[in-house]
Amino acid sequence: MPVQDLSLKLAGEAGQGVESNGAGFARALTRAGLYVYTASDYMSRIRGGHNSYLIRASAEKVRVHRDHLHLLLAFNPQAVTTHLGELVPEGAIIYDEGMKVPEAQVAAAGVQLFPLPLRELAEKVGGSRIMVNTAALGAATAVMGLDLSHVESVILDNFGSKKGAAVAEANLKVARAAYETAGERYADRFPWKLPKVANAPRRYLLNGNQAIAMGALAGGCRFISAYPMTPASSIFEWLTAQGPKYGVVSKQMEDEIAAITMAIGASYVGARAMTATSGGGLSLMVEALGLAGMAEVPLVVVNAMRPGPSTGMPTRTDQGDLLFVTHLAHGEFPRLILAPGNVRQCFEAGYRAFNLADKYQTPVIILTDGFLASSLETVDLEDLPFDEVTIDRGELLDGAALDQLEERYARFRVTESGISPRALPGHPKAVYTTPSDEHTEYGAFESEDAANRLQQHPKRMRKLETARAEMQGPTLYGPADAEITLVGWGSTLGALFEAVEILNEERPGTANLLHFTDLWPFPPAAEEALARTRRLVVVEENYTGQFARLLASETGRKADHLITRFDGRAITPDYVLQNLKEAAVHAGSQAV
Amino acid sequence: MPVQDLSLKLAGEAGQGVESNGAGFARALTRAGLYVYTASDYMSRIRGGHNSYLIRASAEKVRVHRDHLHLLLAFNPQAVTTHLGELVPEGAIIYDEGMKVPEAQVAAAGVQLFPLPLRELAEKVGGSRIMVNTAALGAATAVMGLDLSHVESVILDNFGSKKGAAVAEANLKVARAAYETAGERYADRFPWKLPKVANAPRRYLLNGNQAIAMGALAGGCRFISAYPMTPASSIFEWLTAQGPKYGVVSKQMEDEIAAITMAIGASYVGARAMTATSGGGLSLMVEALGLAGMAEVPLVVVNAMRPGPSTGMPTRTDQGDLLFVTHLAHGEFPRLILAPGNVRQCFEAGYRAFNLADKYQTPVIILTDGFLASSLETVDLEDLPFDEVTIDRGELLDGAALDQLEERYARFRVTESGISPRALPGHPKAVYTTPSDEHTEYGAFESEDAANRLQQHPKRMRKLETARAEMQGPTLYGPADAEITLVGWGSTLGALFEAVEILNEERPGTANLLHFTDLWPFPPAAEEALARTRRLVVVEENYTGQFARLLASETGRKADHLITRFDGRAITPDYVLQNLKEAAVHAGSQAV
Amino acid sequence: MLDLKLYKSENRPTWCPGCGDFGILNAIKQALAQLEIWPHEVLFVSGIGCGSKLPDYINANGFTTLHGRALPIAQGAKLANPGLHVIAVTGDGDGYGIGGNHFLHAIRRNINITHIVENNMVYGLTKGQYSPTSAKGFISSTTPEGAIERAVNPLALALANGGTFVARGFSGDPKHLAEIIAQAIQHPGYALVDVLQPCVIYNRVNTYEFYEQRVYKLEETDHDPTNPEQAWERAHEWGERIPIGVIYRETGVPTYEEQVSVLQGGGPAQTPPRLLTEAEREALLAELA
Amino acid sequence: MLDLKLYKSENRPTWCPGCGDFGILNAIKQALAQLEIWPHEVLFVSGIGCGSKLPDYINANGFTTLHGRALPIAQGAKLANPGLHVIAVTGDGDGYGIGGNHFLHAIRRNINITHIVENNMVYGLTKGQYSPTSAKGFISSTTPEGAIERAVNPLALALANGGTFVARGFSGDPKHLAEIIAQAIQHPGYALVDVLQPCVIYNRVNTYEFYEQRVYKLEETDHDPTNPEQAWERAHEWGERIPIGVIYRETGVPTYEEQVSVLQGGGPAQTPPRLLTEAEREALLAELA
Ligand SMILES: Cc1ncc(C[n+]2csc(CCOP(=O)(O)OP(=O)(O)O)c2C)c(N)n1
Ligand SMILES: Cc1ncc(C[n+]2csc(CCOP(=O)(O)OP(=O)(O)O)c2C)c(N)n1
Ligand code: SF4
Ligand code: SF4
Ligand SMILES: [Mg+2]
Ligand SMILES: [Mg+2]
Repeated sequence: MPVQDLSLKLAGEAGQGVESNGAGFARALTRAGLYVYTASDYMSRIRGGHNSYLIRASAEKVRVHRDHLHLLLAFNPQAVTTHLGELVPEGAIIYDEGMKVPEAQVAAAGVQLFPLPLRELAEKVGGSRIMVNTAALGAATAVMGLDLSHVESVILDNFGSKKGAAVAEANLKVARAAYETAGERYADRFPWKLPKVANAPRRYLLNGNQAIAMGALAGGCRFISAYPMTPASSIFEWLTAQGPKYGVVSKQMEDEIAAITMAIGASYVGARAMTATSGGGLSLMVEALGLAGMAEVPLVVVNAMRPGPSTGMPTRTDQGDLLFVTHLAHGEFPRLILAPGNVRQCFEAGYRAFNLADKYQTPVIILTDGFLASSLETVDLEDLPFDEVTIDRGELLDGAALDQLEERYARFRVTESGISPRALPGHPKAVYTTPSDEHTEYGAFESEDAANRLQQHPKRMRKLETARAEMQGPTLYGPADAEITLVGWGSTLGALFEAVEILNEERPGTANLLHFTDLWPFPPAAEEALARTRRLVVVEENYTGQFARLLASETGRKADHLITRFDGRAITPDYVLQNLKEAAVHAGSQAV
Repeated sequence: MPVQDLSLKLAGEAGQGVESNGAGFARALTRAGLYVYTASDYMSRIRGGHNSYLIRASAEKVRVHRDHLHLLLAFNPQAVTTHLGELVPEGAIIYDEGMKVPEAQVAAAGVQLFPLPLRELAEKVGGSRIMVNTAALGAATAVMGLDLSHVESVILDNFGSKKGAAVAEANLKVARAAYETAGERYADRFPWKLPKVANAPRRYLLNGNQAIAMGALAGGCRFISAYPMTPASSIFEWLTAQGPKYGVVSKQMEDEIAAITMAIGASYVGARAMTATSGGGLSLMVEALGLAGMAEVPLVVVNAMRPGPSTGMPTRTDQGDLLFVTHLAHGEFPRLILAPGNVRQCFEAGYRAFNLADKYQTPVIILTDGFLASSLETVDLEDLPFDEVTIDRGELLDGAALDQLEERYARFRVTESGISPRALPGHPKAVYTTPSDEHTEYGAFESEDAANRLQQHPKRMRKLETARAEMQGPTLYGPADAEITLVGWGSTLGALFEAVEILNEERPGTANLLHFTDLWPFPPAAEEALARTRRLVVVEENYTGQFARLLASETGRKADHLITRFDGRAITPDYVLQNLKEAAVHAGSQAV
Repeated sequence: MLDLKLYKSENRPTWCPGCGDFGILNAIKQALAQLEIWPHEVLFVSGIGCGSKLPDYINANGFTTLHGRALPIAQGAKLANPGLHVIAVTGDGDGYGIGGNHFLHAIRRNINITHIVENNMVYGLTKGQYSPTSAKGFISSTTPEGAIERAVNPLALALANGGTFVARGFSGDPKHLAEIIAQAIQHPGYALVDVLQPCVIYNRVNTYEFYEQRVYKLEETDHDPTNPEQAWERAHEWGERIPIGVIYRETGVPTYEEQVSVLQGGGPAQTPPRLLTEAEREALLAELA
Repeated sequence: MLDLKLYKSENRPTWCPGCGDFGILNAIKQALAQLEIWPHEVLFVSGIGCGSKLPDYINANGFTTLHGRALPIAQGAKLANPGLHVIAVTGDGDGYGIGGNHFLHAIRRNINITHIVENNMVYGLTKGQYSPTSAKGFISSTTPEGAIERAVNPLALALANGGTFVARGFSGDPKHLAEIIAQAIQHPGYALVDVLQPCVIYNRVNTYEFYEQRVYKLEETDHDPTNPEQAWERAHEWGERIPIGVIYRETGVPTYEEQVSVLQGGGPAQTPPRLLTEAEREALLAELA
């Protein structure tokens, strides 16, 4: 009985390798020619605490995880009790036969138990208890009907060079032993099998943060100064690791204020510079963002959202920073906001942000979140479109242009577009100063003169209008004319896309999706797109419906219905469908 | 020829005592039974640079200054060229006869020159050139037809004790000599006279910052930690000066982050604590405001706005922080925002903020601005309503209540109002912790559990709905039914009030004013008030029309017309009238 | 001596097995019991980090605040209610990295609080980035080529900035640490206790063994903690031998609060706010007439 | 020696007549001329304050940033373009108050920038509040009972934190100051020049007379700036006699940038950004397959 997709979950204590093994397995599945999507769920602690890692795999493109599981690899008893409810009937639990499980409860749920001598295999065959994970993955491979070779190749990659051939060899043995035992005992009893895909092209497995970082690198980013903060750190750490190879200067600073201002300094003299942070870190960067706005310094800032306020839920996900980011810092200045929805859009945002920052000489903020930051997605080569990457530095005057300058260089020349041709410090013909006070075209302090202010402030603000013209989206997915239009932004793309698919499968023409990635300046195409919609259901991960409010203030269009989630978990297709059904009943869903 | 009101301006270099003499003269006029309103205009430097000080006086209540002058006291030639255009025909300039003035130009403007031997009088009679100011004020007193006694009393107050009787005596002599000379030479030629007011009650002269500080003190504020920043410093300095008398702890900290977090610490253990800042300082306080929101710590923060972005125009005024303040900090939490419009409302905001902060256990932000912060207004006793001050600590459990506690104390008990009864640390029955992470009712870390989050986050957010019911305003001034309704908030109250008066004088029923002081949660009465309006003209001091946008997102009502000002100067009645007339022509006025 | 059980929290620590923070928690409980400070008489103010979770694991008043901001909050609490014992607990990243400025100024301000720094020389909670106290050359995810900066020397900084109580403990010797913490709590003024705390996951350099082989107790030497030159010298001893104990102590320096006139009768949180009297109102109004 | 007129700005200083900032401006111009650094070869990064207006008054690249944030911006500019001379100019409030944390960490990071602190021991631009370097007892609008904290000793702090060049100048002796600034610019690494600068309006204590009676030049003594103990001692001399000159200098310490592999061929701002090569793309993709 083949299925379109199969979801399994690894679950156990932090420190048991749930995440690293899950990620390795996801890679094996990708190498097997399958598309996967993962969702990890871990606590803000280093050891102990319950972690889980979900992998959904299919021969077709997978955009998000679902709420149900077919297979659970339980590394401790808590894993069973916590996740039993997620298993579909006939789903199965793989676990060490020495572990106690509530058999009656499991049976009542129609779920099968697949006990195996995982620990024994790990110890006897592999020589180390740590390899229990490997054993479980070998067993899972067998019951899902997959070839072991892909798991083996990942084991070789992971241990082959790093920890020596001996460890790799032992793991391979354990995997095979478990694969065989599980295959014999349970393969027939597990109703779902993953297809064997022949001749699949090479595909890639990465999360949103890696994609942003890679896009940034491709777009010429060569400077990152940051301060660690979950879930943004991995952008910084990825660029740091690649740094030596590509000439990226990477600097951990004493705090977020130093991180962003150091990036401003680097950008001021001409490097493509960025920082990445989350929540409290962004709050600390507010003043500096205003400086970049006033000083017209290009700057890319990634904000990976997590549930607030304050420290909140550090390892969870949320979309609660939208209106903060739209309005942050005292006074007014142009900023651009991009909220990519999947790996491809993250990659694009990575390099687009630098082009936009240079072009408009102002901060560009990429809004991602804990879910998008850490979920692995299998993508095709075309979803990492290196060929489309451009480097556009906007109106940057190079040495030759400056050599020919005839009049005195005016750094803040008043132009119709609001963009003033920029020279980098270092050329004898363009010696200038930039004050954070209001200033003249030449950069002299002028915090007094009303007439000058009436020139410079609108000049800066006009950049926002100029930029508006190139803001993309929203993108319509699904039938042009549908009964309801789901409206979303950022990382909910996959969930809403699939929810629409399911709805239209049930009854064609039910729903479509209007998804926003470019949020500020608000894309001009929004009004027209909205005009063609009927019932508008805004879906987002915050309490107050921030996007719905932004939509109202920018277009005058109020949402007919609002579906929110703010418990730190990502919205899934199932959550949307259930909320649409329960409509007025469920707390997360308000008629507005 | 008596007039309703008379405006004069002192102008000269920074360091010439323009501001202190202006303030002293305003006090003399107040003692003479007149109402005054002042507007000062100074540069962000300590000495040098052009400063001016406008005083408008009348026997009737004065709410704002106007754009025209009757009398100019020019302390240097620049004063004449800068301000000549502001003088009405027949207006006059008092200046030292040794100073060069562009006579032809002055004559062309129909303005009179009143040269006087000010410097000679100061040096010969007073013995010091510094007393030129005193001489000028003596002269002004004479031409305006005022009694010298009030000026004399202010001189005595200012110098009597401080610098010794000798100085006071000399100043008195100079004032009288100038008074007499000017009276003889020019009194007849100056067409306007201030009325002599008999038996006026005692009135008070103060600016918005003093009023906020006094209101706070009256409301029980006993802790302020701050970091200097124009135009907020005077709140901190006033409370510091009063501190020893009233038991106020006042602490300048190393930066704004330390300032606000110290206030949070003080409030956490039970003091009524506040901080005051502006622009960049507020930007630095963002993270801590989120902490207060999450930890449910009452906190009062004054933000005195000045033009941004960034350092901007430090000594000017602006209303550009509205949407920033409404949405600041990552994540979502309840905050309350008050924007007083005059001295009385500042006083009220000062103590109301503390009651609201205690009641809702969350931050309350008072939005004022450079103009309101520093403009002196003459008020009657009833405008400093000490009798109306209450101290309401909300659901604060005192020692007796805690002694009787039967169950375990739950600091973050889930209630319908969202308000959890609060105990201060120190009682044996209420030992608890407060994490900035999401937490349980008892304050234990709980940044993982979805069910707990679905209790605590809505609990906090419900406080906003509870508070909404007691948000005041908007207040309607003028005829109930008018062709156009001006909509404003905060410090533009006086200007809009007078603009409406003038419009209705010209043609009754033309205009009324809807003024907001309570901005967030958005007052529930707004919708009804708006329903009764016809053409809506929003007037505010920023570029993007922030209040208009807030209005649209909160009520769905879009402004028909927007009048903005963002050159750092306060909106005056004249500015409003002119913009209404020029409507589509003028840059600061956009049809929306 | 109070019963240690008094301080038992119902929350189980989520620290990794073997983490040095356990020893610090125990030492703190020990010190409180020894000084007979009841749970309601003390307020712990922590930042964010592994170690900053401590208030959750002790039965006492606690406020886990923001990364780097424990000190100003602790100082505010102390000035508002000098009747409370206020103990700030921070990590090394927290206290010397992002919180460095507050550290600097708290020292010279000398408000009577205790500052315990869980110095594991790494960022634990965020999974192993280097910290301001990481040794030069320390390899981490953000310093793949090794840390370049000279490590912060917290003791020297405290001395350079006029600190009046400067001490170092080791989480592997909780009894000795408790003794130091007790002295710090009793010291009138800002008291720094820098605690060497192994992070068994992310710091493979500064391990238990590393310290056990090196630490020695100052009390067992002829070190004179009232002598600034000796203190300066000991503060710089780091290598074969690492001193623990009280490095420096200056007595007779008034605390900040002792020098503020309005705090002489207690702090503002100790009396409920009140309305102004008629006379007070009139005095205020008179200034404005 | 270049012509001093090169550095003449078209903007007239708005400092009060007599302000010590004039002397500092002159000394800086002098040092640049002497070292033959052209206006386009140097970048001044300042904070906010009276003294931080300096970049407006000199013809050179300048960036007046945020109160307290000049140092990280200067460091970022230097790492991105090590070819520029980068000079950070801050006030005492700016550099040691709100900017204290960046000061701390810039010292130990040792990036090759010069930091000139216009230390007037008061907040000038905001009209006379006390500053971190104000003497204990200093009366101001925010310390009507006198400052309570021990004043920050910037020299001692720099020494305690591993500073490699620590100096003090006096704005009343611009020639001597120029000499120190020139040495600071030439020093490879972070160089601190704390400048005693009278504020003639708000600081009635630390006046020209105050300093003129007290300062003496270290070069005219047998002070050995390479000796850390002597430096520590001189850093604490404040009273009848106040030393100016180079307090401490450590040579042979590599700068931060010298220890970063990717900076060996210059900084990222010195070459235009480029697209990745085919091989680079393939290497990245291979890691993800
Ligand atoms: C403003 C802010 N920036 C960053 C973080 C993320 N963060 C949490 S703990 C931590 C560092 C922890 O290191 P340390 O203070 O040494 O404590 P440890 O975990 O080692 O005990 C960081 C960077 C945060 N919570 N807030
Ligand atoms: C974030 C922030 N806080 C406060 C201010 C206000 N402010 C401007 S300059 C200054 C202090 C100036 O003192 P200092 O740095 O010593 O420079 P000086 O004026 O004495 O040269 C302050 C507090 C500001 N601009 N930004
Ligand atoms: S990561 Fe390190 S500091 Fe954090 S709990 Fe584990 S051992 Fe302790
Ligand atoms: S206030 Fe002081 S520091 Fe500022 S310009 Fe005047 S004298 Fe100089
Ligand atoms: Mg640490
Ligand atoms: Mg200063």
